[in-house]
Amino acid sequence: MEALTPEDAAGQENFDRIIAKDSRVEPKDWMPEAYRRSLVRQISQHAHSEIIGMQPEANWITRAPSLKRKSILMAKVQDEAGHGLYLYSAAETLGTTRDEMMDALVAGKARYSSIFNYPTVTWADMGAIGWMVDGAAICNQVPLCRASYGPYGRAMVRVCKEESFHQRQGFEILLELANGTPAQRAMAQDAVNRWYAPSLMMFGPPDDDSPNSKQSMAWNIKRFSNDELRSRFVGMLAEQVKVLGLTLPDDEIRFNEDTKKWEHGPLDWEEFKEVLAGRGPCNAQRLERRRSAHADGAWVREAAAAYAAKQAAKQSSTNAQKAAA
Amino acid sequence: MEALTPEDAAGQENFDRIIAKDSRVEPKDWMPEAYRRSLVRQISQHAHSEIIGMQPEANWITRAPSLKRKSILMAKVQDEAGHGLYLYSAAETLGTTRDEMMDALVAGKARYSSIFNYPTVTWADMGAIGWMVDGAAICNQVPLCRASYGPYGRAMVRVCKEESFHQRQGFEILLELANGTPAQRAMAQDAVNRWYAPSLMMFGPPDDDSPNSKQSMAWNIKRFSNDELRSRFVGMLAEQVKVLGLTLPDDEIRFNEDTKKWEHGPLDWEEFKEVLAGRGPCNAQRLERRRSAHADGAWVREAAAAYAAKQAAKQSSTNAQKAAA
Amino acid sequence: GGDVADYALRLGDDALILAQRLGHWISRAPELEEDVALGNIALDQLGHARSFLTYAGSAWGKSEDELAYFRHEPEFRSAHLFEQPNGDFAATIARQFIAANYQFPLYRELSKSTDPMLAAIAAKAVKEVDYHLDHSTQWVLRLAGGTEESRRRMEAGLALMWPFVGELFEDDPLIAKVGDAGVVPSSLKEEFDRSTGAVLAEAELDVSGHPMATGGGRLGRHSEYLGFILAEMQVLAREFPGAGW
Amino acid sequence: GGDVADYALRLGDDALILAQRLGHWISRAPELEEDVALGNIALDQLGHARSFLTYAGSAWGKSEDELAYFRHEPEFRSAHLFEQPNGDFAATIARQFIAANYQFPLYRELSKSTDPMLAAIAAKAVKEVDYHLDHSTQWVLRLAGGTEESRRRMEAGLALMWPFVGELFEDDPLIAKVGDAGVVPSSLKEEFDRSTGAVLAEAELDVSGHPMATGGGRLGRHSEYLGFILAEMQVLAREFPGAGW
Repeated sequence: MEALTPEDAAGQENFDRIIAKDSRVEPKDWMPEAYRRSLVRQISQHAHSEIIGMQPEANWITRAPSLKRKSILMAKVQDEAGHGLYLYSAAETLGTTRDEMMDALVAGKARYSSIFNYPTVTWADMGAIGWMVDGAAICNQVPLCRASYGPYGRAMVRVCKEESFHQRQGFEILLELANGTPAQRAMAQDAVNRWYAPSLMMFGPPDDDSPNSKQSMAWNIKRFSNDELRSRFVGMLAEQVKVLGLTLPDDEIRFNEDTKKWEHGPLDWEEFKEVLAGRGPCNAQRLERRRSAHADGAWVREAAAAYAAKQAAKQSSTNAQKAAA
Repeated sequence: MEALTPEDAAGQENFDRIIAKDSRVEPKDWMPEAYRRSLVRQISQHAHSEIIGMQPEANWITRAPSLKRKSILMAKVQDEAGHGLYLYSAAETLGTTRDEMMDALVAGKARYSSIFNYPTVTWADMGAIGWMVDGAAICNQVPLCRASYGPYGRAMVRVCKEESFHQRQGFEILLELANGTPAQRAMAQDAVNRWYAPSLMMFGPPDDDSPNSKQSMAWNIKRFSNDELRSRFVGMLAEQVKVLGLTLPDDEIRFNEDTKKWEHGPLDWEEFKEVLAGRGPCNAQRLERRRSAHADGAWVREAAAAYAAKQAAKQSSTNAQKAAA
Repeated sequence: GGDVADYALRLGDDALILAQRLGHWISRAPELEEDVALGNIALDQLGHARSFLTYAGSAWGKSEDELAYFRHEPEFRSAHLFEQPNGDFAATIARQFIAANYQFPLYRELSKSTDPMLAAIAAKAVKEVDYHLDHSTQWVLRLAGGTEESRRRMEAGLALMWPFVGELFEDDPLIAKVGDAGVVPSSLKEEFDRSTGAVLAEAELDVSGHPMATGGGRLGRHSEYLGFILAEMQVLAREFPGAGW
Repeated sequence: GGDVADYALRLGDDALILAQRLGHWISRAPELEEDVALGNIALDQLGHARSFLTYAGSAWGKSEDELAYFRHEPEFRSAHLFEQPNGDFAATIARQFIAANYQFPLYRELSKSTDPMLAAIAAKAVKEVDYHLDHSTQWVLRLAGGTEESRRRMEAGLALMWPFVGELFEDDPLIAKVGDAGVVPSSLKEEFDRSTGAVLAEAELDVSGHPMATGGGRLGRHSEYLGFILAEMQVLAREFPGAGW
């Protein structure tokens, strides 16, 4: 380890004090490089997940089966674009530009939540994503509202508020289907079956296989372990699925009276790793769609920049004339 | 008029003799420039009509309501591409390349049959186009099999053979619909109503308003006047519509016992001129589709040409080596 | 009664089909801000559509969804402009530019309708369309004055969409029948020419050479695009008849 | 009986969906010769689909049209490859290249099936697929060896389609059940690797880096594309139930 400069030493001391007080680090504060890198990685990954996550739901906008549902779905996907914007902005306060992050995404170098590599094949998936995927996201994200990095925590407050709407809307979709025709009910159950395990795996690998978690917790970014959050989430699903009158595809869910925690059956972590490694059903499609939207839009972004530059030049020449007059 | 060179005079004499005998002019024969120009205009316009004419029918390939109909429709639209190929080849024998003709088409400088500027809005239009539009085309084209220019006449023989299949298939579509549910029957009648007048106008303006016809007839390209062909066509429709159990949207159709010709009610030639002038329902769409297919395919044509050139170069260097050995 | 419903149906179908087209952009826009902006505009149009269709349906005992999901193509009353494909971003902006410059004065005048329901829907809608007008105007200026490519594309986009301007301002017997409950389309043309003309002049764009296409949407004669739009929009309703969602 | 029908259904659905995709090219191809060529291939595939579906349906008392037009998405058995969008011409050629190199040995082996009907359909189909194989091979060579742009696009097309190779050669319980009436997919993989490998080597193209996607089509778990394909294909049948055509 290199010796710290006096400035760095003072910065580190201040940083440590903030963390110890469980207070907030702000963009202008000194922070360890590893903390900065870790945050940029986590926030941009989260932002990318919002952007890629638009695709599986946007897939049903034109086919939503009622105008009310279409309106809710459009608003939801649009909210995700908004979340992406907040989060990229938060990451930018750490010195990485949105363009850099976007380039990493379309080059296939950046990660996003693996759950979005599964396809949405029926309308019921709009329900299951809302209820289960957004539900898992909320369990993950509510503690992040208290993340030690200020801009991230504040972005998460806005995100979480909207996510809880989304979850309720997803639940309503499933409830409607579960109380509908036999075909609709079957569609709802099938969606719950397909999204159950992937949504549990959204919390990341089991604690004993999650090397980065400990440091994140020490920095007050992460507040609870993967397994702890997963257990809470399973408990929530187990309760709510009764209201739906559907079942979860897991016989081993139970509340352990000793540990006071919910437990679930084994998960196929091999599949998780396969999908993470790019071998899921939709990895290629998701990246290609983002890449082509980005490439197809390049001329628009260039045009907007060129126009803005011309307007600025015109403005400054007008100002110069006024000053000269 | 300029004085003819001795060669031209001999050529003209030979040409006149061929026309007088109602024999065939071949590519290597001398021919008057006006004859050549007139033929290139007519043949390329016909070729363009086949190409643009693919669009209104291709519009229903993915939606054809039975696999048998889908197969017939695909084959038909593919035949039209084939007709385009024969006809462009015939025109090329007159010294104009396919590229030149295609460029004129996508630049909006070349004409195609105005009938293809109407939309195909229901499946019944596949029937009406086959029965009426192809029917009119056949009335027009059968005499062209005897056109004085050999390659054109021979191309038309092949085209006419296939067109008569197409017409029968169109009739069968309408027959099936006319004998189907009330909604299908209404769909068939609506299509007949919409395509009736445009198909009659396919023969071109009334004889007293058709300045080029006379010269074409003198050259043995055209054999019958517009009105003559239109009258035959109306007679055919009037007979066949009874088999369909549908009606034509024209109360004035009758067989005139004095002239021994079929007559029909007035046609809206203003609409015809509007569509011809580019103000029909689909003019912009048809041209844009052709333009974009042509532009999107440019890199493929370039690649094929570049590859062929490389292969040829490789071949000739191999030959040179063999010769040197 | 029936006539006003027929009139509301036109306005509703225009907005519904436009919303359907715009909805396709969400997750495909040139930048995130435009995913949000086009999403907003789509949501506004969908909202207007729902209001107009609900009102129209009330005359016939039909819900907005019965009208949206169970009519056949010839029963739709949208104008061809709204059915045109998105094309590239410039084509979409051209369509938006025409649509907003048509809907803004239309809704402003309709907010004075003798039919209180139409007046109320229009009064709310005009405020939202004001933003659509601004959004499309800014983009027309940006694309025309941006790069060579963007200018070329903006011109091409206008060439694709301008033929469908004519149909928007055509009067027909229904317009006479609804009288002061509706707005006479032709009465809006001068303002449309003026408002679009000012922007086009600033952008140095010329649309005078584009021929007008024949319309027919108000009579149920649509472009070849509508069938595909409806096939997608109505697929679940048709596949699962009798289901609620 | 039922198992062979299930097996025939897979082959029929692959060919049907591919025909549907290819049909979209007709009138949009890069040159007229390709409108004709892609149309031919689409017609062949549609013909094979009709034979397989008619045979499958005979076991269940269903017609080819009942199978094509009235099944829901999870009842289709097509592999993901065939559902992939056309993309540009290079992507379509990449899909064709994989499809033909899969179908050719498959049909050749199937022509020796103990099921006489499958054997007869396959014996006819293999001759047509021989042409598809040649067509796609020639185009892979041309595009790879043409211009810089065509090479870049050919590489991109292969990158898009290659992930769907894996699913084609997966065995499952149905394959064991049909026994010698069918062909074991995994037994064809070596020949596929060899035949595609030879062409790719000549074209100096490398596909080794493309990860395989998860399939699921044989179980009714499809790509997000199939829903749109079916919405369009089935629209009339769904809109006019009970009608004959």
